[in-house]
Amino acid sequence: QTKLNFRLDWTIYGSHAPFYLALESGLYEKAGLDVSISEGQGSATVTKLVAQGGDQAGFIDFGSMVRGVEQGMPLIGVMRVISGVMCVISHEDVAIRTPQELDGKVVAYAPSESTGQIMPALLAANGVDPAKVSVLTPATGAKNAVFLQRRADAIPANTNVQIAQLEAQGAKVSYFKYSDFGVDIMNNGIVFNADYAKANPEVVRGFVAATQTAFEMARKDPKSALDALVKRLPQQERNRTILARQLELTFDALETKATHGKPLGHMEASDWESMQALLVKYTGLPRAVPVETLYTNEYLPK
Amino acid sequence: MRNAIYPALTAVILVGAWYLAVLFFEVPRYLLPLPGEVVTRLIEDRDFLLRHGWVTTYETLGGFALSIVIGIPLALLIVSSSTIDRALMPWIVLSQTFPKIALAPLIVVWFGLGLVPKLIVTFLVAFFPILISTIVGLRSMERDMDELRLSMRASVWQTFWYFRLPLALPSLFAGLKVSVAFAAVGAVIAEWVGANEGLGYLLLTANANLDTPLLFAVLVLLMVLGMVLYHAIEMLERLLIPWHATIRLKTGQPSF
Amino acid sequence: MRNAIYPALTAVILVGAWYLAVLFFEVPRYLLPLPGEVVTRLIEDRDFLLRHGWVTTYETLGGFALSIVIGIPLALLIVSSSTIDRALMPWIVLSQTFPKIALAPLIVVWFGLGLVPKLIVTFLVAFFPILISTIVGLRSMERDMDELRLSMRASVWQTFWYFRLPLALPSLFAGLKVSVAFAAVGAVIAEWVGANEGLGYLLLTANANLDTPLLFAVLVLLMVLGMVLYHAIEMLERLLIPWHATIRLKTGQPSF
Amino acid sequence: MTDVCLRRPLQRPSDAAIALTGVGKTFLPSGSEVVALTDIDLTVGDGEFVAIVGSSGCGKSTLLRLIAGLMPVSTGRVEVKGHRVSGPDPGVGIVFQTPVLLPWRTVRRNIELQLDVRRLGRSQHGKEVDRLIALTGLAGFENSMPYELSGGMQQRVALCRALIHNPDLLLMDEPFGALDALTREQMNAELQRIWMETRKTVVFITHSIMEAAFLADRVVVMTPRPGKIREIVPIDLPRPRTFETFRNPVFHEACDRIRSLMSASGLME
Amino acid sequence: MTDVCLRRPLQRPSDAAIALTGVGKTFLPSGSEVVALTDIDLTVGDGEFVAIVGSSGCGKSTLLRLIAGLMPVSTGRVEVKGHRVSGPDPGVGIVFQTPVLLPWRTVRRNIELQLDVRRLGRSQHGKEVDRLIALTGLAGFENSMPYELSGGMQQRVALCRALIHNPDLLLMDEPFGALDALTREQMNAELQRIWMETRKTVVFITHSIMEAAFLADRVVVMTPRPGKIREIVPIDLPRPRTFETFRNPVFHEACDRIRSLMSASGLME
Ligand SMILES: Nc1ncnc2c1ncn2[C@@H]1O[C@H](COP(=O)(O)OP(=O)(O)OP(=O)(O)O)[C@@H](O)[C@H]1O
Ligand SMILES: Nc1ncnc2c1ncn2[C@@H]1O[C@H](COP(=O)(O)OP(=O)(O)OP(=O)(O)O)[C@@H](O)[C@H]1O
Ligand SMILES: [Mg+2]
Ligand SMILES: [Mg+2]
Repeated sequence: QTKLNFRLDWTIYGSHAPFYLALESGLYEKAGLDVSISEGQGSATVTKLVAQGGDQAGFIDFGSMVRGVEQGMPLIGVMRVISGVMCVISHEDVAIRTPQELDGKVVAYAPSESTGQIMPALLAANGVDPAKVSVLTPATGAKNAVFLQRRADAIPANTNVQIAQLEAQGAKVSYFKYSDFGVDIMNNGIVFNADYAKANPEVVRGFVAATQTAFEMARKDPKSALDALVKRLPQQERNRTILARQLELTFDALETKATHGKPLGHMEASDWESMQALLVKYTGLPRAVPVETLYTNEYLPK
Repeated sequence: MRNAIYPALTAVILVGAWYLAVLFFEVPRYLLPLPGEVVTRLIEDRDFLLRHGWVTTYETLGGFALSIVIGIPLALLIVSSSTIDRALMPWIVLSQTFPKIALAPLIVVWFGLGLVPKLIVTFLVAFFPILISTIVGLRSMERDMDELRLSMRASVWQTFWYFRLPLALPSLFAGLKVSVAFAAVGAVIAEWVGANEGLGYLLLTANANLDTPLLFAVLVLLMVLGMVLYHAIEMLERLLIPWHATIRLKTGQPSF
Repeated sequence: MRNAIYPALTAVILVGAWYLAVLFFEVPRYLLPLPGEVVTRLIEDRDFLLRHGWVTTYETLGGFALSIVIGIPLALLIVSSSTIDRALMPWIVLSQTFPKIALAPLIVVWFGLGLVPKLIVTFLVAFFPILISTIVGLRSMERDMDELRLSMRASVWQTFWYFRLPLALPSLFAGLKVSVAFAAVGAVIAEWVGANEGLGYLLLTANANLDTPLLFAVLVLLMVLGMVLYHAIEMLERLLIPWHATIRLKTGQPSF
Repeated sequence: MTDVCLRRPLQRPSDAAIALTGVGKTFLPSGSEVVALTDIDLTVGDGEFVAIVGSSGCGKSTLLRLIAGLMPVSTGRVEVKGHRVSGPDPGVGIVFQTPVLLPWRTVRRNIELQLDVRRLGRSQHGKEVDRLIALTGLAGFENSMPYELSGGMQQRVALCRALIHNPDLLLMDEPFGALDALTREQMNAELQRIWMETRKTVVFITHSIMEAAFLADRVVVMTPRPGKIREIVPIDLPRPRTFETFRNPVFHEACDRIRSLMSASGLME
Repeated sequence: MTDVCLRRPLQRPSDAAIALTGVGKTFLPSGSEVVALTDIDLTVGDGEFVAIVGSSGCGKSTLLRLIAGLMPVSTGRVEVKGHRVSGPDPGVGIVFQTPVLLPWRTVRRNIELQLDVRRLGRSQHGKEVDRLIALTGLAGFENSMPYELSGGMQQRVALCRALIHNPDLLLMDEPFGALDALTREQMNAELQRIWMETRKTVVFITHSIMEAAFLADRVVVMTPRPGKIREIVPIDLPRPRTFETFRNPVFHEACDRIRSLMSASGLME
């Protein structure tokens, strides 16, 4: 058994359930891996942890990974998982269904949220003057409250996280995805420490394959995935409905247009290029790096 | 016992006001749950909360102990030599003027995710009040007493132990009180740097899930932790310096 | 001028150690950039940094001023009546025992995102050391002096102004020093609650963007801000209480 | 000057500046209780000069504190100017046994403290401050800080502070204890002069039997713990008393009487 | 007891317990400088009892501090037991002008402080502590805190503290200033007895000319600011001195001499 520390991007949300399924159903074990899953404090921190090698792998926002690689961190994306979850959420009774309708509205997001940082790209792609959209910048935790209080008309968010949370608070929400309006980018995937991956290709292969299987199993039987998560983290029992909804929305967001029909995990150079272009243009990434240094499909099952 | 009345009353008023606020101002539950919900949560999840609470408690105590063990000798060193004072103080002040959480990645990378970084961060948050108060306390020796200890040829250590420390106690305790109240916050911040357990970790989870009852349950535990520690220090103070005016006046001589 | 030597030396050593650490331990740049990179960033982005720095500066000063203006009278109130003491202190201690950022949603919803919540949060972080130190200082009046002021029939206000306040100054200044060092941190935390300008805001962005040089540039600014404020308080102390042993001993009478 | 010796019959306490009836004071410190004073009956006439002598620890300072209204009695009743004492009288000036100067004020500002607190214009009394400073030999040290003064100088500052507001009741606890013999004599003479000019009521604690006999109309001799009044010795000497007084046999008789009363009550318990 | 009067010629300073040559002390406070002492030449023989008198503020306490090694001289040289002073001598016991008790220690523990700091076993000296407490009339107050004591009682505690380690050099700054006449006389007798038994060198500051003449081998009379030695008056009286001594014309001559020297130098500057 090879020990492997795998760190999630954030504290538990529904999209994490398949990893626990892989753990509980013995998929990782079968691949010769002794995986321990830990929660994280945001992709920015997790990239550094994986780069340092304390954790060999992480479930990381690819945008953060790109910044890391650009800074010289030894990281490599080996499996695309969640894509195109970026969305704009509004209240159903005053629904905002297109970027154009954001004109003159108030949105709220924390300065550190990539979803918010990319929003100008969405607006630009749809001919909206970003200056016409006012922005509130509460702390991450306060964003939902500001929205529920209707201090903000809309919030940029991720479909697989916030929608379920807001619904749990009794809100009726409406949303549209960035990907339906020309901004189609990858979100989270499996990132390995590049040096580790090079030295232990079998580990990476085994982990990726098991994870891929787990996501397939979870899609067929979401309940088993949730059971596995709750078994590991009993206190999550109380959040089960939210987790279930988050997981459900996760399965709608497992591919980009370029990877349509390809197996889960497969990545296309064009996705990386367009993503870097956005990051350079809108979020202060100093330069794009060669895509080969960012990802490889070689660890995916053939 | 009589001493418990006021804090108890405070708690009652606090909960009452909270209750009324939620009802009258129609504060939505996701902002401020009803006290009852928080209490229910505290009871239902008690094992789980206590387990995490215990983690934070020992981090707090550890960091606080470290603050004392390092803070007081450091104060002595600074008081004993103006060169050390001028060489060290800027560094120390420096260490206080930025949010520890900003160095989280460095701390995690250098010290891992175990107990050590928690103790370091808690220490960094909690030691400064002790240091500064102890310095003022140690320096508050008037000429009379300084001449007395000189005439007795007291060594540096004796000067500290027999003269400066007892003199410094009132001020030192002020520092301890501030410090102990901050130590719990320090532990929470330390957990934000990276942890899988503890009340700080729970706060993050609660926050991420919009789980306000849990958030408030954790806050209640933090308050209880802070209050207990604070009052423990206050009792120790009463025990150690009954001779000091601070305490004498409080316990009250008869006067008009 | 001579007083500037040590801080300057400190800075040189700090930067030197930093430089060597990066080179010898091969600390990756994304964890700890070279001093040069940070300086370059400070120079290149000076307008932008100063603009944000200025925001944090006035939030810090505002919150600190509020801490003084509320903290000292509050201490007086607490000292003057043991009922008020016992009724208020638990609340105040309570307010210190949890991280303010945990209440971000409440704060944002109730106070919005303007200057008010920043002042409140900074105040909450900074006032406690002032309060506790002032209380100890105000209480440190010995019987002799108490009888003197009684014999003169000094009013409450006169007792405060002519007796207790000057007596409390050394302790009060200890509180001010701790408080001012925390005030900048308080302002940063306040900005984390919600802001689109200020050094705290920049820290968040720098962190999210993995922009380590910017992160350190901001930390440098925060340190400078903290140091300047701290030393301003220290100078004021020297000015106001040259009579106190704390200062007399520091400036040094000749002795063997 | 004429003889202004002021002894009069003092049957009605209400006539008196100070009247103590059955006064007792017990302290309850950490250990066992200390009975500092019992059964004190004493009346001090308006404008009278009363000295108190007694062995160290017999309760003199405590008695003064009770009269000053600085602490409540345990039993009995203290009246000042006909009113039951419940705090310091506005017209009182006290010299404490220790100087109690404010370390953050200069000599001059320490004296002016009395004016500041009593809202008596500092400028109007400027001359008076100067006069007292000169009188007590502190000229040249107006701007010194207390820690720069000798013990005796500090005591003199405290004396000035007790006099500056011209109180009609003066309570003095060994005010000249730290002064050398000659300065002390000069101060005695000054105090007598001030008293004769302004007719203050004075209660004066001293360890010097000669000083007591020289200054007072009556000398109260106290017994050691528990402090009681052993006897009150009237000093029947004309005023102003001068160094001629020291040759007066009446003076020596009084001194001997006081001395023997004190010896009789035992040196210390 | 026999006459143990110890006056001897003291030509060679190295013979002396204390030798001051050309000592001066100038303070530089905030304002103008204060010349506290100038041109002090004084030799105190081993086992000699020297008293210092002088008007308040003339520099007596400063002189004592210089001998004690508590502050450096501005000019000149102070030697104690043949060594240039650069700090307090181990065999010194000092009674300061103020009691300086530690407020957090009981009477007994305050006396024991001297033992604690000097690492002299507290238990071995237990009897001695008891003896001193009884001697100074503090019995029953062993466990009182300093603020529960009267002024004179505090001074007595300070006296015990200065004696408990049996120093061979005793520096006393008005040790009996706060005591009543009779306690004071008793203390004087005690001090003489201790001195005769143990042959300590004593420098004794007092405001009482009679006390100085009663106790000392020689009385140093100082002039007011700037403090100088005006004259050293030898007291040629047999030991032990008793209350018979007060009737001795030599005693009165000496007192008169001291008194006239002090008057001559002006009451105060
Ligand atoms: N605050 C107090 N608490 C307890 N006991 C006290 C207190 N103040 C005084 N005493 C006791 O009361 C007695 C009388 O004290 P007081 O100060 O009145 O004496 P005194 O006559 O002024 O003596 P001295 O001449 O030495 O100043 C003493 O035994 C003292 O211990
Ligand atoms: N620390 C100091 N700073 C400045 N001046 C001082 C200091 N100590 C003493 N002096 C000055 O030195 C002079 C002598 O003081 P000292 O205390 O020696 O007098 P003294 O003879 O003991 O008087 P007393 O009998 O009143 O105690 C005084 O004028 C005093 O103002
Ligand atoms: Mg007294
Ligand atoms: Mg003196």
